[in-house]
Amino acid sequence: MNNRTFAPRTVLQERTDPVVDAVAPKGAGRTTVGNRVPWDYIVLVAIIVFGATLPFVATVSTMAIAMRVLVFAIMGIGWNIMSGFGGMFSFGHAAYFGIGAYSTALLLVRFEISPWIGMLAGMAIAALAGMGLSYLALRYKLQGAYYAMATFAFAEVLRLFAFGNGPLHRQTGFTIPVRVEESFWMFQFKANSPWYYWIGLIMVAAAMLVSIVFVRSKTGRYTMAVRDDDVAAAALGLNALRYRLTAVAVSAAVTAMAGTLYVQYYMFIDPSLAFGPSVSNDAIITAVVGGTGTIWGPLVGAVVMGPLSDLTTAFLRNPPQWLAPLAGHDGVDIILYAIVLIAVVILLPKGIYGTIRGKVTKR
Amino acid sequence: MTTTKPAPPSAPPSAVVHRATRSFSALAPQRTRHTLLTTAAVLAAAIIWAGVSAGSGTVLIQALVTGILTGGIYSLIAMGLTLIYGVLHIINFANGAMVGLAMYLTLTFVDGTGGMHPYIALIVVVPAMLALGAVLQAILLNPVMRAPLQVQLLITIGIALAVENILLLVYGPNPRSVALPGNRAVKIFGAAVELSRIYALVGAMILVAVLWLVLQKTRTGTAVRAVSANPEGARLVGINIKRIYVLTFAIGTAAAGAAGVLIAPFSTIEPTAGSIFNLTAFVVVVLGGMGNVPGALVGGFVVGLTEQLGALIMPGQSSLLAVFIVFLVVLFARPTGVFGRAS
Amino acid sequence: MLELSAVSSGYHGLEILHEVSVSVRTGEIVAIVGANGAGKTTTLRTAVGELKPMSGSVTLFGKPVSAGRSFDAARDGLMLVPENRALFGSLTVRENLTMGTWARNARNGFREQQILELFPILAERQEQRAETLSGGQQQMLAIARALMGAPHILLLDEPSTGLSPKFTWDVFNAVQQVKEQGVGVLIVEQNASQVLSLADRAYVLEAGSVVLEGTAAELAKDPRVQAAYLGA
Amino acid sequence: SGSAVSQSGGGASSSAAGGEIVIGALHPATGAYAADGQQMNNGAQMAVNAVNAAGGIKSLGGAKLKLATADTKGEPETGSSEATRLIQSGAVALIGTYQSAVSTNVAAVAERNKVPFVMDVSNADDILTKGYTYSFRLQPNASTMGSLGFDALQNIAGDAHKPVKQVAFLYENGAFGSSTLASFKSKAKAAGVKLDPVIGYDAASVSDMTTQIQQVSASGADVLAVAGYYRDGVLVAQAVNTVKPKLNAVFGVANGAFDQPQFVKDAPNGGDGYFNANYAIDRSNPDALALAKDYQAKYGETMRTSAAESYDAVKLVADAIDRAQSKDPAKVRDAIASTSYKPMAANKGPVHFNDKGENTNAGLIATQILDAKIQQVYPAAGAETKPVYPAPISK
Amino acid sequence: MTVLEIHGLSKHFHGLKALSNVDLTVEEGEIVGIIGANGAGKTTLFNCVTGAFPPDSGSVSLDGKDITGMSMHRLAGAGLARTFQLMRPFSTMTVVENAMVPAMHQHHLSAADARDRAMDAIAMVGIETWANDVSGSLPAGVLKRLELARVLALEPRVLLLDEVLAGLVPAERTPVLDLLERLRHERGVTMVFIEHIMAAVRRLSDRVVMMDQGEVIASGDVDAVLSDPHVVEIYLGKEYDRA
Ligand SMILES: Nc1ncnc2c1ncn2[C@@H]1O[C@H](COP(=O)(O)OP(=O)(O)OP(=O)(O)O)[C@@H](O)[C@H]1O
Ligand SMILES: Nc1ncnc2c1ncn2[C@@H]1O[C@H](COP(=O)(O)OP(=O)(O)OP(=O)(O)O)[C@@H](O)[C@H]1O
Ligand SMILES: [Mg+2]
Ligand SMILES: [Mg+2]
Repeated sequence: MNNRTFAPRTVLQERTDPVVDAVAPKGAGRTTVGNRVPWDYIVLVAIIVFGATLPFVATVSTMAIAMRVLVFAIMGIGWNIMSGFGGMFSFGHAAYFGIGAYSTALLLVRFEISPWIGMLAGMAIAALAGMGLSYLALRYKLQGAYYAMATFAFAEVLRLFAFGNGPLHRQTGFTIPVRVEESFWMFQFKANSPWYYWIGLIMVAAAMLVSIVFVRSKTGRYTMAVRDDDVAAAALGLNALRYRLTAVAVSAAVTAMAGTLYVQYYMFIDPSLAFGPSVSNDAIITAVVGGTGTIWGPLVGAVVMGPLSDLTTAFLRNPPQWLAPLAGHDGVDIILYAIVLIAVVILLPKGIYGTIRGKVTKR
Repeated sequence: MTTTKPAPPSAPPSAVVHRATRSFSALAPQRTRHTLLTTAAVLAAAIIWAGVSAGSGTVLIQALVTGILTGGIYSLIAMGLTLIYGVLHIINFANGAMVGLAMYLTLTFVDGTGGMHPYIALIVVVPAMLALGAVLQAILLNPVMRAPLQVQLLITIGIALAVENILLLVYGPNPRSVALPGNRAVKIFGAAVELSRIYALVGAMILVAVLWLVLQKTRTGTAVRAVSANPEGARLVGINIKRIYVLTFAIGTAAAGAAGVLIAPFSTIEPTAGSIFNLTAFVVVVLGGMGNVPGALVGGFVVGLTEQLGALIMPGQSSLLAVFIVFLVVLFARPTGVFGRAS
Repeated sequence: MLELSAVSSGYHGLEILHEVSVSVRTGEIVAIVGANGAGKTTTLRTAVGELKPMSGSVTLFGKPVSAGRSFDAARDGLMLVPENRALFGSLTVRENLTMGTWARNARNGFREQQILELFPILAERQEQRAETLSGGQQQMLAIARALMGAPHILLLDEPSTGLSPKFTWDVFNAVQQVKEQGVGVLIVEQNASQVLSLADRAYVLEAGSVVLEGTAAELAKDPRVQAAYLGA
Repeated sequence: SGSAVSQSGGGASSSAAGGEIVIGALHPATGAYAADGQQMNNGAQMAVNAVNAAGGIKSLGGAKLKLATADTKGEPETGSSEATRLIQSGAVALIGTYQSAVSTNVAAVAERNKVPFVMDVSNADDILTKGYTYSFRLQPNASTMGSLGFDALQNIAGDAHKPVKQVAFLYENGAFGSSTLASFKSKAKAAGVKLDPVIGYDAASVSDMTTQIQQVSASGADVLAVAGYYRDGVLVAQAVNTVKPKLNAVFGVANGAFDQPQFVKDAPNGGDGYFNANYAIDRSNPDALALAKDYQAKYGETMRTSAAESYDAVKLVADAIDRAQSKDPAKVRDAIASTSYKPMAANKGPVHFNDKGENTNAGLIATQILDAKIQQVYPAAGAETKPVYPAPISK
Repeated sequence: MTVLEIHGLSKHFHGLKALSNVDLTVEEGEIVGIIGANGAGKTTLFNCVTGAFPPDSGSVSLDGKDITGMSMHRLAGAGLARTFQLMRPFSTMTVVENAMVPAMHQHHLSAADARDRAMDAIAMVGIETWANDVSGSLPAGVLKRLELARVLALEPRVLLLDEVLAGLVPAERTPVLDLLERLRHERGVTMVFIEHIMAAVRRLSDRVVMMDQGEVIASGDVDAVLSDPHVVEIYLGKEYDRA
């Protein structure tokens, strides 16, 4: 096994660089667990307080976009926990999102059970499913792209299963019945109610909190140690599998929350919306654009990527003079979106937040 | 381009067994024999079961023949994907879009030349795609080759979106088609087959053979594998690795181009015509062992047959369900692919 | 001749080497000794163009070595055997050796036969994948691969690390033979006593600066060197 | 292509207060269904132009209509957020969306914002079983198409004195195919026609249908009924041409391919003899034919039925606004509920919505490709020519 | 008392016998040196003992309990630790954080206490100047000692060391050798070490085991083994005396 030299294993971080807030580069003032000002928490509270005022200033259609940002954020944060901190590249996060969405919808539509219970059930099922899949995958030593492909296939299996399953309403999926009354317990408000946003914001905050606590916890550190080198970790007494599975479970549960929010807000879910590859892509795009393996990256990524497609569309709806010939051609907005995506990723391969933080802490 | 950064440190130490190691090298005979036997047994059982479900010999033979032929198409499409993954470690999400682009180029060629034989388009399309691949790699991907997997994945997702929508913009949304002169149906053991699909299968085999020979037997091919194995070492022996990256992505894209030309005659040509194969191609690549070119052929056959036999065995379910179940089983049982080598 | 003149170099803007000047002519063995982190590896990596110097210049036979293009340096006959060996793990021993000739052009140098005689174990293991070789075997393969490129100047980063005593001698003998073929060798070694008996000239590197230089024999007698590098 | 379309969507936001009346059109202008989506926007625009050219909304002092288009990209959540945006920017009513999943989302948005939504094309029965009061559907839903399709088949075969005995049913296994199958099946059962084999396939991924057609061939069925989309429809035709099963007819049930002009170019033998029972432009209506001609002239391609449905949807809404004498969406909704608009699409009479919002007069016609032309062959009343049955499909 | 007992251990890779029938017994507090030509199977022996991969046959017991094939992390928990010949740092973490991992995990220390213990271990091996550097970009010699520091923070009873001195200059070796001796004396740690540096082998080992082609071919007193003509011939080399 003397093959350190080779080992083309996929690592989610560039190795020469610190990736986690708890790990600062040489010479930098270090924020270490437990002995300095808990900036992460302070920033989080500030974001919530500040974010909560949005409905008072934004238009209704902006709020529709904000909702997408929240869903993206939860998914990105969830993805980042297992893929950024845990080093297991998930290419099928739709699985957990979809499980959350379907659990909520199924329990609500068929049994009139509150979405909150549905959410908890979804989180539990997603965590179990993630652990089951990852147990098998890791037991058989699937790594890097192979692990990614296993998760990809898992999401596809779920999609196709839902697609052909009667009790899950096959391709039709579930529509959440419109209620006459608003109800917290049933997680339904009148159209465009700011409550959707506020609840979503709280979910994002919860996801962030989980993420921060995880990174600062011992378990989080062990997880990152295992990510960096599982054999060395094992030789030091760490049960690599256990920490990996923990990261997967936390990640899956967080992501499932996004499923609940999605279903309750859009009131509809079907197999492709829940388990389709584009859902997984959204989670990855959010986290990577923001900064993989950083605490705040996914949130930044969501704020940037959530509105981007609307912005490109709106931009081309009333284009500047020099772009006028392109306006009105369907697809140009998507091309523009793609160009922005590619440019951001090439120029900031560590993500927006990752790059900025790298610059700031360099000196 | 000059770099101020040091070369990346060597990859982190590996686990005891390298599942992720790409496997270009010779097959381990014993393991392979074992696998082949198991595969044969499973296949035989599936065939019998499917035959009973179908209740007709002709249908069964048709399913087998169609399975092999569609399998050939799948591996044709997956070839570029596996090559690019094997060397560059890029999960190329744009592979399908490239196939779609090649179909449109074929269409343009046929229309533009007043109805020339579509296969002649290979002469134009393959070099064009080669050039396109080279440009994409040189401009978009080379700058981020040291970044982790997901960064490159995202760029290919962006490329896919852009290509599909440019096709939409240029050619419009209406489906198109190209006709293959002299295309007709022939009978094989009672199964009916279109000639165009047989040509595609033959094309897949030739492509595999060519790529395999190039990789295994030529000096450049060895260099490609060397870069894939250790970029730093490759640089130190004098290989310009960025050039090899460009070459590899170009070849991979050209392979997608060849696939596009060959399947154009029996495909509905739409901007998304290639992307619908993305899922299947990923499966084929993993089944065959990522980076394993001959493996992609085997993977294609496995997927093609699974789809066909699965449809007979589990009518009413999406045939892809069977494919993905087989896929997961194989992934766990033989993590380096049916044909891959367990190191 | 490889010449580093007043080279400062480092990583991410952090200067590690401070105005280091080192030269190697063909047909001589030059050693660099120094403690951990002194910057020996950094020197070699800067020499082949893997790192871009912050100031100073690196030239090979008068032609500048351009940073980021270490493959060009290899083509011009400058070969580095790095600390981590950088073998092609999934390729066979034979293929590794073949790749060594990539930049060889028409240069004369060791023939494959000679190299395999130098490293008989490699001859036995030609079809084995490099990543399954033992640590020491990998070291031999790395040196052999570099020799296949018929270098004018060969840079060795701690070649004896992990080698058995016998093999350390074998490697040093090989280095001697390489030199006799007219190759210039720049060798970084912890094993100071052995390397100083092998080398013609030597440099002592401390904290990124050359603190001593001279003929190997002189340095071996220097009390400071004896204390730090030759003691038990 | 489609270039002239969506500029009209520009600046919808400013229009709410002005004299213009905004109608929001949600269609997939990009993605896999862009071909229909772009045509539908064109159709809707033509309706707006026609209304404006005829003096606008008379009861509101000749107020002009304005179309605000939005690209759903075929994604339900985009549909939902775009619908919200259109409503916010003052749309009085929405039309759309071609895909049932998207319509489901838009219907929920419409219901909760109390803005009427007229579905031009969207066939899933489900959308209107939720008790929504603001959503309406012009097109026959999937199960209606299944049962009407069976009637068409039985009548055509009966008229040719070759009654149907056994039908092989090939369907895409999504919601559309499945509900079409269900209603077709119950009709067949009632009529004593054997349905065997029944084969589902995944329309998104299928790349060869030869085995399925071989199954059909082996079963001895005399008719092959196909409920599917375009690409798979072409694959069916290719496989039929390869296997050459002995069939009296290949009969599309709301098939997305068998009545498309492009199909004539793409299918082997020009798809000669293929039937399709589908919602369609009413070829017996001179206005409809004139519209199709205008469309051809303006956009350089044959008008699809989906575009005609969008045209109808806009005209129907305009008529409702006129009768409501108001831009208030709730009043417009009531006027829509009591419509009796005469559509360009084949219908059994003027549009009439039941309390679910389904068009009870939604009808379909059967076409057959004969001499490389798609010709209406059923019902006999509006037929352009007589059906050829058994059809010459296995030459 | 016998701490580690290896009996009849064999392992092959694709027909290559890496270990055949190796027997080795290590007493409490003993330091055993393993030498042998490159590829003799020394590292493979460690790998089989520590559960990196299962042996084909044979058994390993720790304190009389059978541990054959037991997973690596459980063995570490039981007090059997190893270092790696080719270093495996947690590359995104700093040196001190690397050493904190075992300190926290094994001894359930708080982060602050673990940091103290980690710093002690780092100081012991003499790399405290690098304590706050990210380990992904350290010079080889520091990484070698980091390997050692990490296992020290683990505080094992039995330590398997794979060439911990390789890459250190003589002046740097001495403190490490001192440290290892102190560990034995003060904490009674039992050690098996693989080393090619004869000075260290001579100084440290109570007993030396010579391996060749997967077999133990000589074992016993240091001087006896190192002067064995066969050992000189295949391992030390004729020039050895000259040095
Ligand atoms: N990739 C890198 N990024 C940042 N700093 C680095 C990197 N590689 C080395 N360094 C720093 O450069 C300094 C010199 O390292 P170098 O590897 O040249 O030392 P060395 O003399 O070769 O040591 P050794 O004998 O241990 O191999 C060290 O302080 C190290 O931390
Ligand atoms: N994973 C593996 N697959 C195949 N062969 C292997 C593997 N690991 C080791 N070997 C072979 O087993 C033999 C023993 O290797 P090992 O690493 O144990 O040697 P070693 O005694 O530690 O040598 P060194 O002193 O060079 O480190 C070598 O011939 C090596 O090639
Ligand atoms: Mg060094
Ligand atoms: Mg070893």
